[in-house]
Amino acid sequence: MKFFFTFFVMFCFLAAPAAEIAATPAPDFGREALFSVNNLWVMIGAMLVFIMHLGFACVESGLARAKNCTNILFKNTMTPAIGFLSYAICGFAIMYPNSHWLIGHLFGFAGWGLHNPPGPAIAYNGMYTYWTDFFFQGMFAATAATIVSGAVAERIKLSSYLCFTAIYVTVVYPLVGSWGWGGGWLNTLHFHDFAGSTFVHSVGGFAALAGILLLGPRIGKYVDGKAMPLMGHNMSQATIGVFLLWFGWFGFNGASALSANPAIVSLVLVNTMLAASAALVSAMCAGKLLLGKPDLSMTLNGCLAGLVGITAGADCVSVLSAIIIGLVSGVLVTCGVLLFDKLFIDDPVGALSVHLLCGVWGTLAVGIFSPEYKLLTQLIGVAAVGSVSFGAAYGIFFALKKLFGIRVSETTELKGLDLVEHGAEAYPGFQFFSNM
Amino acid sequence: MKFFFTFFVMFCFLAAPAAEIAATPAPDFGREALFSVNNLWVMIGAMLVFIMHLGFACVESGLARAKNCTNILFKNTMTPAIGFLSYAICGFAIMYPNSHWLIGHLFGFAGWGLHNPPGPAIAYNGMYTYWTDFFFQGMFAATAATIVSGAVAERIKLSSYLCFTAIYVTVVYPLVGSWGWGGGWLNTLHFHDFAGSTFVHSVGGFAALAGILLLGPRIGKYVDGKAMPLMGHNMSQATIGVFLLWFGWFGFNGASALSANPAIVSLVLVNTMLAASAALVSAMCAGKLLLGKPDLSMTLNGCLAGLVGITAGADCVSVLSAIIIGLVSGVLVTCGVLLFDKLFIDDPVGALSVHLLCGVWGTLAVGIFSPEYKLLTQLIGVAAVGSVSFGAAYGIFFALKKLFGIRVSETTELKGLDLVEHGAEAYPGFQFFSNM
Amino acid sequence: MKFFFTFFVMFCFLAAPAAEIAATPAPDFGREALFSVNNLWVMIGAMLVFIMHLGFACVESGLARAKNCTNILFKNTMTPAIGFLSYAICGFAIMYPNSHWLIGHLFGFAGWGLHNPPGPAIAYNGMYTYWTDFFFQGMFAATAATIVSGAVAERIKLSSYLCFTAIYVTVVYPLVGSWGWGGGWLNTLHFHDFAGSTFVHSVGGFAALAGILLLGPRIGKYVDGKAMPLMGHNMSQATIGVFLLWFGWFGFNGASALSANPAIVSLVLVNTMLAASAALVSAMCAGKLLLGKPDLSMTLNGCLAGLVGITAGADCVSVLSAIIIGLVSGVLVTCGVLLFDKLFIDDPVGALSVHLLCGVWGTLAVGIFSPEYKLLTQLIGVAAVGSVSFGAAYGIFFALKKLFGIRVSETTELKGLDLVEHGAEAYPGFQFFSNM
Amino acid sequence: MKLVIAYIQPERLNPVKQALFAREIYKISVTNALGCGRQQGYVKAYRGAIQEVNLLKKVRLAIAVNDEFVEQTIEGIIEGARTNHIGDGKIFVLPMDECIRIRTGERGNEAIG
Amino acid sequence: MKLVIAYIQPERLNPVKQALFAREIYKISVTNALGCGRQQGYVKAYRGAIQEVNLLKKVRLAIAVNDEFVEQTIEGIIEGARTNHIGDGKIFVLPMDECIRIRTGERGNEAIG
Amino acid sequence: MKLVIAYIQPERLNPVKQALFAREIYKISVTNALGCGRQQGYVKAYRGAIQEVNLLKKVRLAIAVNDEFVEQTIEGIIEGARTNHIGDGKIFVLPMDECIRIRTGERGNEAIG
Ligand SMILES: Nc1ncnc2c1ncn2[C@@H]1O[C@H](COP(=O)(O)OP(=O)(O)O)[C@@H](O)[C@H]1O
Ligand SMILES: Nc1ncnc2c1ncn2[C@@H]1O[C@H](COP(=O)(O)OP(=O)(O)O)[C@@H](O)[C@H]1O
Ligand SMILES: Nc1ncnc2c1ncn2[C@@H]1O[C@H](COP(=O)(O)OP(=O)(O)O)[C@@H](O)[C@H]1O
Repeated sequence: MKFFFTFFVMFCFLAAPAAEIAATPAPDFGREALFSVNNLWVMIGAMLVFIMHLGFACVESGLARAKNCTNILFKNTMTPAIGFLSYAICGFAIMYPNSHWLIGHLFGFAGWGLHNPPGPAIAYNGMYTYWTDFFFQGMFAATAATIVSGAVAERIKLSSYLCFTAIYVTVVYPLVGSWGWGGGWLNTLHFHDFAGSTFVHSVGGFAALAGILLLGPRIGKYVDGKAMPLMGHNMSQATIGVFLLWFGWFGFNGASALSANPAIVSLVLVNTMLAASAALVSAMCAGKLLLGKPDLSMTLNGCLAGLVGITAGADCVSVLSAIIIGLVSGVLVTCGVLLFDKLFIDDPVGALSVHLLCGVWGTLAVGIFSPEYKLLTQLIGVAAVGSVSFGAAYGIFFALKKLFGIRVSETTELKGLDLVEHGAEAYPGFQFFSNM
Repeated sequence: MKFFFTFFVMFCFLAAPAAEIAATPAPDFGREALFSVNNLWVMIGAMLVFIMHLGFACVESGLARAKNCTNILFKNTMTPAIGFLSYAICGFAIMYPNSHWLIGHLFGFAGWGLHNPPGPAIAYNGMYTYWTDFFFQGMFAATAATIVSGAVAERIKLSSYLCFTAIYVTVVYPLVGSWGWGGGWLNTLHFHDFAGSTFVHSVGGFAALAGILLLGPRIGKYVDGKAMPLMGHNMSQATIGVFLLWFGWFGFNGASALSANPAIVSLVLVNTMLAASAALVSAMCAGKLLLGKPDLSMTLNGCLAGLVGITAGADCVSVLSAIIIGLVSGVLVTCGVLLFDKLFIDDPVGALSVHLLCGVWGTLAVGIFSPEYKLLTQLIGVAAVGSVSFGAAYGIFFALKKLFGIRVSETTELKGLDLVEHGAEAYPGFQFFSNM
Repeated sequence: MKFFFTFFVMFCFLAAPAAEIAATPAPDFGREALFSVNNLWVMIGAMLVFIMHLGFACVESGLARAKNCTNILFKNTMTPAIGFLSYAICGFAIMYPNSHWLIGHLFGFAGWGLHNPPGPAIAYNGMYTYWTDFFFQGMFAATAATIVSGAVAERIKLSSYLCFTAIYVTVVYPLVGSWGWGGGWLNTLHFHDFAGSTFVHSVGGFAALAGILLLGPRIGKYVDGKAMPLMGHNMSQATIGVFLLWFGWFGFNGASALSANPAIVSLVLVNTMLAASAALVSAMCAGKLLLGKPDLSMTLNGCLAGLVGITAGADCVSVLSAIIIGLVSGVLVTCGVLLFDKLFIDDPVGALSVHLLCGVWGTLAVGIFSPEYKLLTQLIGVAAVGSVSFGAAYGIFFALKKLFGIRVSETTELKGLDLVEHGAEAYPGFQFFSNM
Repeated sequence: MKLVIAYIQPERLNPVKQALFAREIYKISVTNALGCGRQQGYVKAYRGAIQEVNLLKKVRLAIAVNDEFVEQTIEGIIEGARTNHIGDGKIFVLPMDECIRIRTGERGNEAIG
Repeated sequence: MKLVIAYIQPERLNPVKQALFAREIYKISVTNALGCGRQQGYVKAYRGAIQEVNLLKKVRLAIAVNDEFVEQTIEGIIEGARTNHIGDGKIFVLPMDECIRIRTGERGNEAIG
Repeated sequence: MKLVIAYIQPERLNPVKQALFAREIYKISVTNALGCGRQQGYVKAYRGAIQEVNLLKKVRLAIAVNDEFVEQTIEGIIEGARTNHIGDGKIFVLPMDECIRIRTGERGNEAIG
């Protein structure tokens, strides 16, 4: 995404023509048009990222039981709202401190709130406006929290989840992100994470892991040490969700080029689509081999896995590498789901396998498939981001647990969070066996 | 949206270069590119507005009972079709009469049908083509009718609704709209409604109010003078709908700049997103305080309320004002729903609270938060538009009631409109208690 | 879509300025911006085509019974993945052989895999990059297969369907497409199919017909020679699907202009929207007249029919012609559904009536409504494409039938494909009468 | 002890409940059902194919009562469910040998209430 | 008077209805049910976790008849429901003390039909 | 022969099944039901309107057994379903005249198992 130094390069590059413009009153339509089209694509990209929140809402609620559906929808509706607001208050300023580093290149802060710099909009960085920058980055911010939402579903208290989200998006996500995208020490090391396999997906995945460990498995998930199928109530919804995520990912990855540069963006899109397709095929095959029958929800996870996997390197690997990254992701996610189940780590939607495992894999893959980047640097990045985000998430969840408790009562869990936390079912009137 | 005078300003501005172009045969790529990108954004904006129709379909059907679901989907599918066609026949010509005013600056008509003016496309107004103009405005047209659809759901006759929609979109919406966006008297007064808090949402909301008053509440809504919960059958669907509306609103507001101007459009988008987010938070809190539990459907209404609220001033208020507008909208909509219920005004989806209350609030907010516009002018606009659209809608519904009846029979309402009006259920085979 | 000769014309046109650029080091922002905006629109168009796959998934699963829902979702998720991958391997090279024709202008092949030509991206054709080209064409490729998916639903074996799709998209679709869009003999004849009424929809429709004929009707569809209503389980889902298809069609048709040319694209969009709207109205009326009650699923089919109908001529007919084409399509599809039912051709979703009938109608309509094109040429194209694609599809299905069988066992069909082929229901816990 | 079973129109469930409550009968079990009787069905139409549907939505009540409450129960159901239209439904009274409250293990007449 | 209750395979509902109609038994109430019996269940697989499901979908019929119609009813059900596969289902005949038509208040043998 | 009918809490279905299987009672039919009893309902809230809901989700079991198995069946149900909270449910035992296995036409005591 945004590299600190590109910023300066561009700025210098633009300084000259800007002077020229001042000299001559004739409007430079070409420059303006280029600015408009770059800005437009980043804005549209942000909208596509926005629709991913609906994707998450559908996948997570579809893979949960009907009795908890309203609760999940509620969480997923509030997540982008809280994320965007808290990012406006200070997240954006922590993630992109510009020159305001406070502690080494580890922590910076550019000041509270949003402040559009004076002067012509094009002067901001020549590619898009300050508002577009915030709009795009703000949409990204909440996705990390949404990833947690699915993993802790069906047993976390609504209030605890909302608190966690607010804190995590306000502080942890931007802090860690600033190391790379904000021009911090990982960026100096030449660590590459194009659109966020690490800075978004792993950051979310590690928090999910912390949450799951502190919450424990859902009632009924393990009977005599054996994992039981607690079936998602609506496969149509889950499929709609995955397609919307896939669709939104074109913006997530494509607009992370931060311009409409035809050569880069189009390659990114092709790589994104190929990785997702390859992962679908490999997840289908892995599912068929390992489970006997092609499982829809696992195959859908495969698609997301491929998307997460290609996110770090979509701009710098070849199409063949993209296919390989996708194929590996599809297998990885299938094995991941089976493995986590065996480890008594109860993740209703497969968030760990998708976002954590494949986030790490995708980041490392950059070091493997792109000659420009080193595997070791990528490893350092993954380790540093992972330990800090896991630690912070664990700390936050732990504190919330001690202070208010994070898990609903047993009766609530059995009756369903919808009735107890919201007083209303998701599908009133429909008859279903609620013992499932 | 489109101001009559901007049109002329632009035209003059473009006249000179146009002459130049004629003189020199070298194509001006910069001008062409700028034209293309502006035009592109308005076209994409129209597509986003289109998807709002799906949003409305999902929200309205999700918040209705299963037995009326097919009927609502049917209405919402026909609405954009009828709206777009009737707008092509004469609505567009009434709304944008250009210089063809017939009665003062109150009513004008530019002629039947669509007529692409001869000459190069860029000459139309330098920003987008005639067809793009119509495409965008036509998409807007039907949204006003769709608002009515939800409010009168579960008891209106299909045929009456379709008649009403055709008449309202063909005549009333464009007539009222011409006063502001078409260069009429409200525009002269310097009344500001950027993307339609008044011209779209209030116009729809007032019609909804007229419809509800003439129809009366649904059977079972009031028992011994107490409002009963007639629960919407599908919260997932309602949530999908709200997210799609939110998504589409980026086009609704963003493309109402009528160009891809980076500075304006990006600010509009940030304001839109902030207002929606703030309204979600305040509606959640208001719901929790007033109702005891956070109600999903009310919180979703909050989101829409914030979007309606910011629509009038998204281009001219600060981000902080946008947040305040959103916060107020969220509280307003919650109180509105409770109030209308108390007043025996049965609005199954909260359309009045969302579109009418917050439409009015958003329009007035422009006068409060933007130094450029006067509160008094805004009030005049709201009052004028409100009285005419309410009066007209009441008249149309009243005439239809006298002529054919507008409400289905009691048996139909009890059995469900799906079985009686369409001969088919929305979810055949699924078991649900149909006494709800 | 892409005409071979335009390609060359453009190339020549660009050669001169390209030389100029080399001479002067000053970047031509105007040219770059125009390139970016054209490229951007084609990329966005491809994303819109992508979302059509979700539309197909929703329509087809919504119009099938609940017991087969997972299976359909599975097929529709795999279809774009398989389509895109196989198109990368060789489909793209068959469809656009450039100068590598092997057998007359009937069959060409440009080599395995994807190869971005060296040199600046703009040199590819001045409008969009090689990757954008592939991204857009690859998205198109799988839609033809998806059409088949719905028609053969509820009884085809998963493995047979996937095999068929892979073969059909890899060979048949691109071969036939190369005749027109790849610069083959139909292009030489001046046959016009703007965005694929023939090359996509008929090609899919003919394959669907072959599949249905070899599979036979679903158990229970005909009782004593009378067609029974086997009701789709979820009208909300079907409606969501149709809206998404409608939305995606703006990219399907709009981006088939292969540039963001304001004049052409905006006319295409208006025509597309008008035809769909008109078809909705005529299908509603036809349904009301022929069936007594307005049937939602038939009216939805009407919308798609109008979209298919306008696809061939959206760029070259007047708005009035677009409306007429739409009106006819809406009636045609209604009669088609009734007719195919009478002929014991069991098509659960109306794919034949929508894609085959209206695909043919739309292609012929170009010859009727556009003075530039001849009805006879259009007829030749339809006949040639139809016979080859029907023949090929029949051959493939026939071979698969002999080799592995293409239909599931009777018990599987009765119990539902979800339980038997995937071991899991789509809506676990929900109670529904499964004898339907 | 008797088990009173009734099939009624779905929309009469609330009135029946109220009529029973008025007679101090508070314990009821309810099930979703379909019924086929003298009541005319409706024509299901879907994509041009039509079919006569004669299984209509009903609600099934099961109420266990002591013998002396049987008549009141019947009265209550009739009061709440009767609309004088075909399809109002039926009441069946079955003999019951035993009734046990799971929570306490109580049996017989006390267990019912 | 008897209440005949039968649990059958869902897909046999239509044949059973037809067989009963052929015997002039037109009044039936139907409920959705799950049954656990000798019939083998199936393995439910979801995200790698598997479980043996032994509650299979069934349809429950309840038919109130006068004593002389009991045998015909049983015959009809058997004719429509028998496939000679395990899982075909069971018929239970319960004694019934009283039958009331809600609409008219008729009781006993006339009320049944 | 008796027909044992029980209304239990939905989440007790599995324990009950296990307790019955332990007593070699393998044949059960299950239906979804709503129950209204002494157990307190909950308040349904929707868009500001609230309503006391007193029809709670229950599961209905029907088990046909020979006379000598009645007590074991009751025991099994109680073992699996009892939580000592109001709402645990009820068991009703009805006399049954006849039982027929559809597949074989067997009648009476053999047909039950
Ligand atoms: N003999 C019966 N056995 C089982 N259910 C019956 C019987 N007679 C009536 N019912 C139930 O009662 C409902 C109403 O019966 P119907 O004949 O339509 O009306 P009415 O009783 O008013 O004449 C039926 O739909 C069915 O569910
Ligand atoms: N004793 C019983 N009590 C309750 N239901 C029973 C009983 N026996 C059988 N059933 C019902 O009948 C269905 C079929 O019984 P099953 O033993 O599988 O086949 P069959 O009767 O052909 O041997 C079961 O699924 C169950 O619903
Ligand atoms: N007399 C009855 N007739 C029908 N169903 C009953 C009767 N009594 C209890 N039930 C069923 O049993 C359930 C539990 O009864 P309830 O009174 O709430 O608890 P408990 O039996 O523990 O006192 C009820 O919801 C209802 O479904």
